[in-house]
Amino acid sequence: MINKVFETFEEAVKDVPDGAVIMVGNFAGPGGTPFYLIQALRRQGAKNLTIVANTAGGIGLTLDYDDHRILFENKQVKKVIASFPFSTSASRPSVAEKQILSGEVELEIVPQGTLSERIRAGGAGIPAFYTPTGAGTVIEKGKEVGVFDGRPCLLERALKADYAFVRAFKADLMGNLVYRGTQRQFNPIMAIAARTTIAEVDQVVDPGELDPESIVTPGIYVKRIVKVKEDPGFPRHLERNFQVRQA
Amino acid sequence: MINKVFETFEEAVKDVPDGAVIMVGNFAGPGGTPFYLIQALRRQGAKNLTIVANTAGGIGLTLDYDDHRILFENKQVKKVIASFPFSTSASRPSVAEKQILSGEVELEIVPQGTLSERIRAGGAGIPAFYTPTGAGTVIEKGKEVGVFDGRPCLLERALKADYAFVRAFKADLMGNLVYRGTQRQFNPIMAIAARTTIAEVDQVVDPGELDPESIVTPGIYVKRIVKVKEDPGFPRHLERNFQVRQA
Amino acid sequence: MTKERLSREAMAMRIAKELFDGAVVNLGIGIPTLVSSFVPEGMTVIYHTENGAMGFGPVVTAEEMKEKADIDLVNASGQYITPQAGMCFFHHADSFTMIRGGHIDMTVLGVLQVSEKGDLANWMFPGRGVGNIGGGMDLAFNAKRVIAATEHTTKDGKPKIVKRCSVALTAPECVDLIVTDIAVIEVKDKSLWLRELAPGWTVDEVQALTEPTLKVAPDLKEIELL
Amino acid sequence: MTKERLSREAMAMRIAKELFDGAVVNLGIGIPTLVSSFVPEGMTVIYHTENGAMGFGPVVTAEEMKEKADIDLVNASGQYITPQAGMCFFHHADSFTMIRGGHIDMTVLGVLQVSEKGDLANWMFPGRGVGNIGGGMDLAFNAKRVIAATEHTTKDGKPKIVKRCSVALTAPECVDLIVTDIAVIEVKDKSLWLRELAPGWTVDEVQALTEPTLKVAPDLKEIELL
Repeated sequence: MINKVFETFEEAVKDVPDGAVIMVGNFAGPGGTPFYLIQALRRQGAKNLTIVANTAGGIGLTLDYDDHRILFENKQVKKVIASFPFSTSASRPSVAEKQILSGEVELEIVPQGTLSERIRAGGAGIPAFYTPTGAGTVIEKGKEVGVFDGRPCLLERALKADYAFVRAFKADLMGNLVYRGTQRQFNPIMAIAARTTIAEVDQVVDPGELDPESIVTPGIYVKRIVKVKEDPGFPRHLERNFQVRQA
Repeated sequence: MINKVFETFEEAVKDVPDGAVIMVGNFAGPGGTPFYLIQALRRQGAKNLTIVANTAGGIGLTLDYDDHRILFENKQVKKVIASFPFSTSASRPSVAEKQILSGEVELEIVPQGTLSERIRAGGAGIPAFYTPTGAGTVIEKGKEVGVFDGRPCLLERALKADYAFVRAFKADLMGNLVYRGTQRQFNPIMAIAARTTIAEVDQVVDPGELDPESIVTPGIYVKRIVKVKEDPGFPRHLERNFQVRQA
Repeated sequence: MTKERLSREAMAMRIAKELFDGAVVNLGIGIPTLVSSFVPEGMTVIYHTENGAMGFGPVVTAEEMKEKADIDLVNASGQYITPQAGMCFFHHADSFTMIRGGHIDMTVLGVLQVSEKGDLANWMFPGRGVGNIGGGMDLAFNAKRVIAATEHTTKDGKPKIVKRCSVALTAPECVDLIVTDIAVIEVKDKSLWLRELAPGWTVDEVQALTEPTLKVAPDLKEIELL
Repeated sequence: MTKERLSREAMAMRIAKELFDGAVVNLGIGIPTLVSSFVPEGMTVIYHTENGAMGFGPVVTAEEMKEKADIDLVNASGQYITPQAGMCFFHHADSFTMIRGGHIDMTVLGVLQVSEKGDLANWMFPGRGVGNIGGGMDLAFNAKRVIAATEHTTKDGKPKIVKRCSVALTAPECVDLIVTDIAVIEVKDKSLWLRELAPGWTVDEVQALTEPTLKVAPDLKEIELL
């Protein structure tokens, strides 16, 4: 069996070429964000990247940490596909905001449900689908409109990537992943939509140690696994699960 | 909180009207088939039903049991939407086969992946999607063809139902469902695509007793729960799970 | 001239009266989030958050932070939330299956402008030329009931309820009920029906701060918070 | 005239040589199912079944039946299968996400007819006027590699490899390799390339039982099973 475990984040991102399309799990805080992979990619330096993620990094919603904001800072990004690209604070605009407004970075803004579904479609071999969301708004621009049950809907295209950087709780050696609480967010759908999915995890275990009923990402989707070796110091209680009553 | 638990299968299917569209979980054996709900519906007698299921019942692949074949026998079905509608044995054709060939029952045959995706789309508010499967075959007939990345694809429509009969392992009082092994099959996607989803389960537990990481069907999708009270005598080891090594 | 307006908490209390037992609810950022503090005793409301949790408990308070805060249990605003019996988790595509599929009974959203036909505009930052769509557009288009929670006028006194929205729409004709700091207005048949007034306010006073013409509900009454 | 043909087991052995370490494989009913018995020692093959399991172990044998058979652990043919370390479960839409999304490396399918362009027909029952599509159509359209496993001729001696399929197609131009009981034929550039012959068979003899004209591979050889 091919060994999927990489010793360092450096090795895991070494082959990312200039111009790659990269999906990055990220939503409201560091929980589900593969920030060590992102840091390694900044050190690696690949340029002209297209980033697919919920935000364009550094939106300042919660704890401060190195999300994909640092790729914009390092001028590695040429395009971002996101639903929530800007800082919520006018006085603390993100790096991406300045780059987008100056035209240095191209932005494709997508409603979050459409973004999720386009990513899932990419993984599921669905080239396009109709959704009501966005009809009659600026999102409609340039899109085919179909009417279903009297409701106008937009034809939206699948999104695929060269790489997906995902964050999970545990991986087994086959690549099966389990997540912890709200860590899932975009990670499981990005894992299926990229040619090379790299998982950043807290624990690597032998096959058979994960409950097969709880595995969210089947191992066939994960090509590389890297274990986090330090504690970044965020509030987290890995010894606990979120079950209220034990059966 | 509204009580979702019904004491009898009779009560749970009492309001099914003539002409209803009903999705039924069913695949290769009795494991994931809600056969007590089906039996109750036969006794209840609603007519002119449209059945959405992988088969048209009684395909004779495995153990003999009362799947939705009995609804065809009782002449309650006017249309079936299925991927595998016929018995694999020419010498033992199913009841549905005779009814379909005589024109008594209408058949819409759908590739299994397209059937799954149409059901999921029905639950997900996606009115239609493109798939490559079926282009250039009889499945293409009457459908819009779109070409994506040079590949012809068919526009397929979402499927919704009035009722979904699903089989699961355990329900909590909120309606959250967990399944056992290959029992999932069509059940979780049918659960999201029907106005009234009724779950037939082995155990009903208090909220908090199911591992929140293992819940496959969120409770909001399940309107009625009925517990199986007898042992139908199939090979089954409910005291075991399918995990090979305990962590 | 400076009549009393409802506080944000009072608006949230009024909105909480729209809840019902078993309701599946998604609350936007701001006033909407406050609604969860005013759920009537004994009523079960099931909260949904875009990032894939449902049926979770209250937000972690400042005192509980050290004991309970966990970066793997947050809501869409990045607040720490608490486990609750019956809670479950799912990924983003399954989360928006709930929204787009019409499985959310009610959403409460903030407002930049709302039009007389119920068009909602709330995703562009005023004066910044940019905006975040996030999950709000899917909610506005697809939740069974959309409640707009807003001050009746902007900081400089201009109506937020307008004939036609002048900024980019979140969704056309989506709002069912508008709860402001001086009135409750129902959107019905592409008209605005004034249903409730804040204590001390008259129909004419509310109309004066509203761009489109309001129809007055036959059973117009004073806003009751409990 | 009655030369020896490969047994079904021998055909499965030949097909097993197409496997590779880590391959994700879906096997159809019949000869394809037999392939799993001939995986080379030390090689990991990950099996997928339409009804939502992956990485499971061997089929339960007759002797194990009482101890191991469980209706909640079956494959798409309804056979009882066994748990194996690394196995996982998923629902039908996620199962066909794997198939339609191109995540299945190889599928082995039965054949009614296969054409010189690699069109596959296998879902209509001959002479019965009906058929089951099942999961085969999605597999034929979307698996990375489609291997057709078939006797070279029908029971009454007619070619199953034909110029044009006369029955309803499963998928056009989908087959990559045809393994029969007398030959191995590759479909490349819309032509059929005869690559291997069963022991004792000649090119002319195989051609005589094949409707379209075969091109002969420059490295034509005898089928090796191990």
